[in-house]
Amino acid sequence: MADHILTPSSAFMDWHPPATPKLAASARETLTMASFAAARGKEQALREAISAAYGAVLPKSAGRVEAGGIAFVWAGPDQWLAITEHEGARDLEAELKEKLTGIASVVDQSDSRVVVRISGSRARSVLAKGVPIDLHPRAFAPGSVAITHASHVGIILWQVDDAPTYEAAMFRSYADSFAHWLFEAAAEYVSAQP
Amino acid sequence: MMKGQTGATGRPHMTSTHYSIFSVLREALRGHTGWGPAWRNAEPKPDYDVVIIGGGGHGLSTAYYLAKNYGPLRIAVLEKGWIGGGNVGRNTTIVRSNYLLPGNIPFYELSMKLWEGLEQDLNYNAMVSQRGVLNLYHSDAQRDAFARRGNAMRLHGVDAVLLDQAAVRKMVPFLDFDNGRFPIHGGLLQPRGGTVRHDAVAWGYARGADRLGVDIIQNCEVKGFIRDGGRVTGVETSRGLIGAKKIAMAVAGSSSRVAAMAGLRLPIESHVLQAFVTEGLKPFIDGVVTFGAGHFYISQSDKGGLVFGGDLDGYNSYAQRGNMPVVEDVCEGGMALMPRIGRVRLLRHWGGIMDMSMDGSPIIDKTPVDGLYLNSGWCYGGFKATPASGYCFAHLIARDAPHPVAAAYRLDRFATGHAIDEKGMGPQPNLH
Amino acid sequence: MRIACPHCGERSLDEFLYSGDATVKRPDFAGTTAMDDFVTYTFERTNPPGPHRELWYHAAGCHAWLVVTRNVSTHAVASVELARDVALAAKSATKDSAS
Amino acid sequence: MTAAPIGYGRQSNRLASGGLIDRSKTLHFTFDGKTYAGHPGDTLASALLANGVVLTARSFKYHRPRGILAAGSEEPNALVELRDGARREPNTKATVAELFDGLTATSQNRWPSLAFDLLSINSLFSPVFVAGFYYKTFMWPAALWEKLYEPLIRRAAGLGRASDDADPDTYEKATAFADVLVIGGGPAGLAAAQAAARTSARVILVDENAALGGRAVDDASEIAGNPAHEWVKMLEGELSRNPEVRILRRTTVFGSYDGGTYGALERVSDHLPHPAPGAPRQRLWRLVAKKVVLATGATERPIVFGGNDRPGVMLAGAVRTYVNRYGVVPGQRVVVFTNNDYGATTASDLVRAGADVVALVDSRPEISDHVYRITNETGVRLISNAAVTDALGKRHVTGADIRLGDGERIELACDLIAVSGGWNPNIQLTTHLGGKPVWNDRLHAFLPGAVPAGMSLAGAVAGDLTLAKSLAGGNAAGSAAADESGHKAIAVPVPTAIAESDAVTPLWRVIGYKGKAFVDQQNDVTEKDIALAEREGFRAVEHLKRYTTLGMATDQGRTANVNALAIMAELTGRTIPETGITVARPPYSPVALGALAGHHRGKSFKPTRLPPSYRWAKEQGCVFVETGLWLRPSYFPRPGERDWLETVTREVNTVRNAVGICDVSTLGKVDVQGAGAAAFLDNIYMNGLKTLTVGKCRYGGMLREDGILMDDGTVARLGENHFFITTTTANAVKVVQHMEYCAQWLWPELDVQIVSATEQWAQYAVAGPKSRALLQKIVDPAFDISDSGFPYLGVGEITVCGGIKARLFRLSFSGERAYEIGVPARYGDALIRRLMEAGEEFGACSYGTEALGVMRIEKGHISGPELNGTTTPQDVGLGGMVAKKKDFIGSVLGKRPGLVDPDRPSLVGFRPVDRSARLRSGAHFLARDARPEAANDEGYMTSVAYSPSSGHWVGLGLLRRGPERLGEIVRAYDPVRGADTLVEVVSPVFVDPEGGRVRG
Ligand SMILES: Cc1cc2nc3c(=O)[nH]c(=O)nc-3n(C[C@H](O)[C@H](O)[C@H](O)COP(=O)(O)OP(=O)(O)OC[C@H]3O[C@@H](n4cnc5c(N)ncnc54)[C@H](O)[C@@H]3O)c2cc1C
Ligand SMILES: NC(=O)c1ccc[n+]([C@@H]2O[C@H](COP(=O)([O-])OP(=O)(O)OC[C@H]3O[C@@H](n4cnc5c(N)ncnc54)[C@H](O)[C@@H]3O)[C@@H](O)[C@H]2O)c1
Ligand SMILES: Cc1cc2nc3c(=O)[nH]c(=O)nc-3n(C[C@H](O)[C@H](O)[C@H](O)COP(=O)(O)O)c2cc1C
Ligand SMILES: [Zn+2]
Repeated sequence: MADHILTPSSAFMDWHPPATPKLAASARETLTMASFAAARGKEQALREAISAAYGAVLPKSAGRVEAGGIAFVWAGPDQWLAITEHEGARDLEAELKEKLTGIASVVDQSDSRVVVRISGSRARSVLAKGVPIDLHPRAFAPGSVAITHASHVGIILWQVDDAPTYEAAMFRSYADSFAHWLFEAAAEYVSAQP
Repeated sequence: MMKGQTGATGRPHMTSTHYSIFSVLREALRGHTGWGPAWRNAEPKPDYDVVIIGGGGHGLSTAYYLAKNYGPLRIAVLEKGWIGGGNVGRNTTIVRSNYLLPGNIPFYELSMKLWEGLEQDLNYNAMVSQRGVLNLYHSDAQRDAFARRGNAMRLHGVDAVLLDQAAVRKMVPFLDFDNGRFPIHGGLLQPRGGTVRHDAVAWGYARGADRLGVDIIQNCEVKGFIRDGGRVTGVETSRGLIGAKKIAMAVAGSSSRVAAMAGLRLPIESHVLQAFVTEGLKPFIDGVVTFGAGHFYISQSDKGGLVFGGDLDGYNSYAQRGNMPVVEDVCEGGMALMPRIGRVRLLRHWGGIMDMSMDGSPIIDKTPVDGLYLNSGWCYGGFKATPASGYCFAHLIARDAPHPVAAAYRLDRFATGHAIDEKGMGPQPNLH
Repeated sequence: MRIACPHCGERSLDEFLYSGDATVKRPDFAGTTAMDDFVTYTFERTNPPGPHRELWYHAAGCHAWLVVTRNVSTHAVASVELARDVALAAKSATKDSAS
Repeated sequence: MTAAPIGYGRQSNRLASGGLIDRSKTLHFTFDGKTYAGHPGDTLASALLANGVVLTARSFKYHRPRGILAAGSEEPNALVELRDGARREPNTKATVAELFDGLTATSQNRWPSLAFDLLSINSLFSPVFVAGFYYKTFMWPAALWEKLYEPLIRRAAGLGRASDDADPDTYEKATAFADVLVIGGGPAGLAAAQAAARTSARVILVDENAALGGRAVDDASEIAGNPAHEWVKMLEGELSRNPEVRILRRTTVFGSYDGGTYGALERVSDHLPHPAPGAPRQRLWRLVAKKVVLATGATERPIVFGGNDRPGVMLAGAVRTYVNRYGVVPGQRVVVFTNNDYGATTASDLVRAGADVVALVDSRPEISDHVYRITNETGVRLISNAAVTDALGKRHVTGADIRLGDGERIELACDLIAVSGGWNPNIQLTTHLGGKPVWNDRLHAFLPGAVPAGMSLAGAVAGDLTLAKSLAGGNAAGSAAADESGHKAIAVPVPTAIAESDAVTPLWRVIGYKGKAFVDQQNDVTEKDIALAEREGFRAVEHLKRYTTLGMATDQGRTANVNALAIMAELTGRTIPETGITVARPPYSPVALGALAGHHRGKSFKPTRLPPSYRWAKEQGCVFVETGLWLRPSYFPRPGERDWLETVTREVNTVRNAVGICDVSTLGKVDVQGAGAAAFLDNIYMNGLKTLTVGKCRYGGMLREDGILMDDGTVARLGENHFFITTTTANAVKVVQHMEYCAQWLWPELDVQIVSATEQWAQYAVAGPKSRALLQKIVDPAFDISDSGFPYLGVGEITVCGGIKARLFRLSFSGERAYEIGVPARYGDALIRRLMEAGEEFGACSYGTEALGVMRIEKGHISGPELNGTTTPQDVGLGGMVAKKKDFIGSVLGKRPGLVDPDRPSLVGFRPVDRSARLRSGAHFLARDARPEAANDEGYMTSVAYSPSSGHWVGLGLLRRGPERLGEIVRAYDPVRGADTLVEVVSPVFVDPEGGRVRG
């Protein structure tokens, strides 16, 4: 059976990210994600369960918190994404299902979305070319989340740090088109592409 | 009826009432001082046989055909602003009869025929220009849907030609055939389709109706109906009460508002549609091209401006203007279809209020209120209908029975399940 | 036009889809006048020129359905509520009045 | 460069010093093939004037010689084709085109040359070509309109030529947010930006020009005791050091939109020969601001007189701009013609620049001290209570005819007539949202009425025409805007300015002129055209506009409209406010379509969604097809296959006889959970789902509320409260939206959670008699997929290939034993490779949407063409599925008479009577002997395929009372493709009607 092991593949057909201090992009394709949505009337119970299990306070609205190696990202009304780095090592869906039985529905989303990380002094200018929301530090900061779109591609966007570093999660089939837009938007700030 | 008229300024009408190159030449010799008003600026009389509300294309053509085909009648057209200021004066001027459903085709084909004889009929050159309407298709499924439409047209005796890619390339070589996101496989062409100079339609019908004695009363807003039992007997207007035996509504985007004055709720939402014109260019687009996959259509006016449009803005509106998302969406469609227009500049964009019906098709019918007639639901396609709409509405008003080609445009068709839904979008007006 | 989604904050028009009149209520399918009621509910609209309560969907955002009160002659947005809250309130109101 | 052409390098009208150009650098450019020189800081117009070029264009209708009237974006005359080849830009205003080295410009709308234009013959016919003449002529004979008249009209249409090639440059769009947006970088805007920026507010300052300063620099005014440009520089320094300030130069705010959104166009690279690598040509900005200070200034208006369109007639303010900003004197002998106190300033600037000001002709009988003082100081001859009636000359001005107060006429030789009729505030951005301008009797101009929410006004646009008031007004507006946006204002001192006078006495047109007097110069609308319109009843301003085309040219009548309506007011005896003003619309200045499209052209018009097997399929030489945004494998040609039909036939045969694999990941997938999930689905599906057992799937259909089919798909029950549904590819997004609507609005009390899972799963159909054998090699041994363990319509959560979690469904669209296997999408590529490898021994092939379509047609399954938004379940043979007792969406209206009419066309199958004939969908059905006319139309063919299983073409279609007519022969009539085929009405199921193969 071992020779039949399936290996994951990238969602990008054409990936030549900028990598300068002004602007760098990378794809994070080894994440594990699960969405969970509170059952009707169980929002408080869900909060308590997450807090008990992970020490995380679920953001009430568009926000992101990290605890115990898991990022909890608001993903819509009464709905969150749990995201962790540990590819394969952790089955978040199973873990959450067990911890949230009866209070939330859990769905594996590890492969639904691909995350692109964008950082550098020009990250904001580049994102402004696609994302129609205010990313000024007074309006959007580490921990902020926005469900929005970039250049006709739906994304969940959050800020990681003040570099600034952002991450955009998009449905997998759109990844290539997103990258194409990103590279074109970045061209102004990046010298000749590799 | 034409004798002894005087213009609003009191000047007598002089000789130049018939339009022709000869009258123009004669006038040229005397500094064009002999032209009289194209239509009288009439004052309201106390009552009429028929009062038509709305001095748009449909109201004016209704008046014209009523007077012409069913006269003598005392007819007034009441317009709240200046005639032609509504959708007839702000549309993208496409005329065609390339419809799909049997409820629609004969009606729009009658309209085409009336367009074809309009200049002679009205003695007014509305520049009916039949340079063809081409609908592009981008997949086999779309080709077959267009074939179904083309065949339906042919069964009704309407011209329709299905073109393959090579034929389209020959007609409009500058479309993006090779790098397009949605490949152009071909198109359905109606050679007799085309454009008509919008304002001239309103003015031509106004002049024609005026010459048949119709009173065209501008700056006269209808603000209510006078009722006698279940019947309407007149209208309250900004210029006083006006009595009428029959009252006909042709107020397009204002249909719900005016109907509400008679206590009616209609199967209509008012939506904004934008239109666009570029700076004048030497002509390079001959006919009309529509790009379904890109929600974009375009033609070039006889002045040289590219006239184009796309989707509705999508929300209810009475504001006659739209917003940026659709402006961008439409121009994206334009660039995707014709990358050579990148440096051509948008000159102006505006909006009109569409009387979007629940199935995207019009209503020409009596209302539940006695004496009140309704002409509405034209959505973004009523300009091409202007002649037939007036023709059939006049028939309905005069005969109290629908004209055969407009018999499907019943108000009760939603209750009976006989919607005429060309696009198959269902009762969501902004999707039609 | 900008609409302040109660969840997401103020966003541009292009993230939302308009979806019709929010004042009509889906009738009871078992009522004796069900057919007439459904015809009215589905097809007839007041379509007023001033303030209008209408449904919008935050399609490119959080997927919430919203009840937006907006002046359709000026496009000025007066209020934005979550459709779910409005619907639940209406249901409990009818329940209260029934009991 | 060898022989220097005439004009080269000789900037005869350039002043030795002054202006804000960089004389240390020389730029070369060509106009109509001749080379000239200019300097950085020049516009094409200023450089042409520096070189003594006054004839720049021909007019639209009469082909009259035209020069340069203005110095900004209001220019009606000096339109050129800028650049060439793919970058050709027609109708470019020379007054806004910045000079760069190598610029090429060509005059337009003339033949054979600008100086000698044969079409100026039109001018001879001008008595005929009056407003509206088209409508009165070209009617007879009717046949000639299409063949002769209209082609002639179209030949004369337009001005410049669009490029023949695709635009080679890129464009982009961006969004920016501000507390305070200041529109206009003149003294008022700069003062506003400074005051706002001194608070903590985020400020965006936008100006159309390359350089800030507005009229203060044009007029070489003094601010705070220094030349205005020094103050501007100081302020620019202060603003650019502030990190919360963004200055957008070369950026025009072109439109006001709802909700504090403004559209702006930044001309990033238009001042360069071509964009720098990676840089766009232009950038479209969506500016979103809490508060806006509008400081767009005012546009000078001309006075209408005879020959007022002759090259050498120029707006007085423009003359000052050329002198003060560009160091160019546009004429040597100048007559200044004015009705206001600003004319004198022009005279004095010209005198200072060394020009000979022949006379200051002031129409006012009473002359102010200000004017007296200046004429005394400069010695300029003042002729008051007089008017220029005609500009003399042919291709340029050679003199002015002047009528004095006593009626006497004098003629003065001159080469430039500088005219000022007062100022029209640039109010356009206040009216885009419906604000109505209000007439001001002191300034004789329209001022903004109601302004968009959040907007305030400063400077000339507010009617504060003088510099001192502009600075003070800007300062106050900037502070207030910052304050109202939540940033505490700090007092900023207002700089001083010398007192000016803005007195004006209206004069719209002179009487008694001899030549043609133009009101709208670009569209060749004369004063007489307005009189004609009045005579013919086109008296409403909007009628006037449309009848004469006044104000409809590329300048939108910015120097024409107010004069025109004033003239109409005079003619009709009404006041100007009674007469009204035409509606202004965006854009304020024309915007390139490329910029409005941005990135979204070519392949980037819309995103392309790639399915999980994309990379692999591409390697196989697959042909793809656009399905909505998806690119789906259509078929997989193999070497030696002659055409798609051969390929598809092979794929179908392989599935029917062995096994085939197809990527069906694009189908919408929705995870539905919650205690109310079953009840919820029961509300939205037409068939009952409550009875579906866990571990099973069921086919289901959804209706719209009007009883028409909306979508179909499968519903799998994974747990008591857990469902997994599929939708068609086309409707995936719509169905989720619909379900959210039902969950949030119609049935908010139900406990149901809806999550789209479309992209989580790479899902492959594995179909054919060998499908189980193939899967057996993939599915981990712990799972029983035998027919008893995993029967038809079963669903299970399993693992494959050694532990990869997967979902297996036993579903069939093809009519064969078939499965759908889903794995997490990142394994999709690997799984298809593994499936193909494992299938080799069975002769497996991959198949695409074409073969999929063939097999579903052979099985009579409906798809897009039948689900076309107008069919009921009964129409397509699903009537039996519709629940009778429960409420569900569409249950009531589906019973309307029109929808249950037995006469409706309903689904049946068709086969050609001549088995070798080809069928085509879109053909209409006619009874065998019926004539092809609408009355005999009985339905249409929805889907066809060559059926390898049947050995001939088969079709599905909707035929009136179809199911009652099996065996009948009808015509499939397809005139648009020249076909007319006899077909037999048959059952829509062509293959395995008993369904034995599906169950295995
Ligand atoms: C941007 C745009 C593009 C379009 N493109 C096309 C196209 O290419 N082809 C096509 O066929 N159709 C097109 N249409 C649709 C077409 O213009 C309309 O369907 C058609 O003009 C409507 O009929 P009308 O001319 O009578 O309407 P209008 O011209 O709107 O006439 C209605 C009149 O009623 C008046 N009125 C309203 N209320 C009152 C009252 N209370 N009292 C008195 N008067 C009142 C209004 O002032 C108005 O003048 C387009 C529409 C728009 C807005
Ligand atoms: N005394 C008088 O009679 C009189 C008359 C007219 C003007 N003026 C002078 O006019 C000036 C008034 O100052 P101000 O600041 O109000 O006007 P301004 O004309 O100096 O500045 C307006 C600026 O706004 C820019 N602009 C206009 N529309 C724009 C748009 N849509 N997008 C981007 N930029 C745009 C222009 O390019 C210009 O730079 C003073 O210098 C005053 O002396 C005086
Ligand atoms: C077919 C057509 C062509 C037009 N061409 C021009 C044009 O060349 N120049 C122009 O300024 N406006 C043009 N317009 C737009 C009108 O100026 C005007 O914006 C439109 O009729 C709507 O009226 P409103 O803007 O006054 O509301 C055109 C409109 C139509 C319908
Ligand atoms: Zn939201």
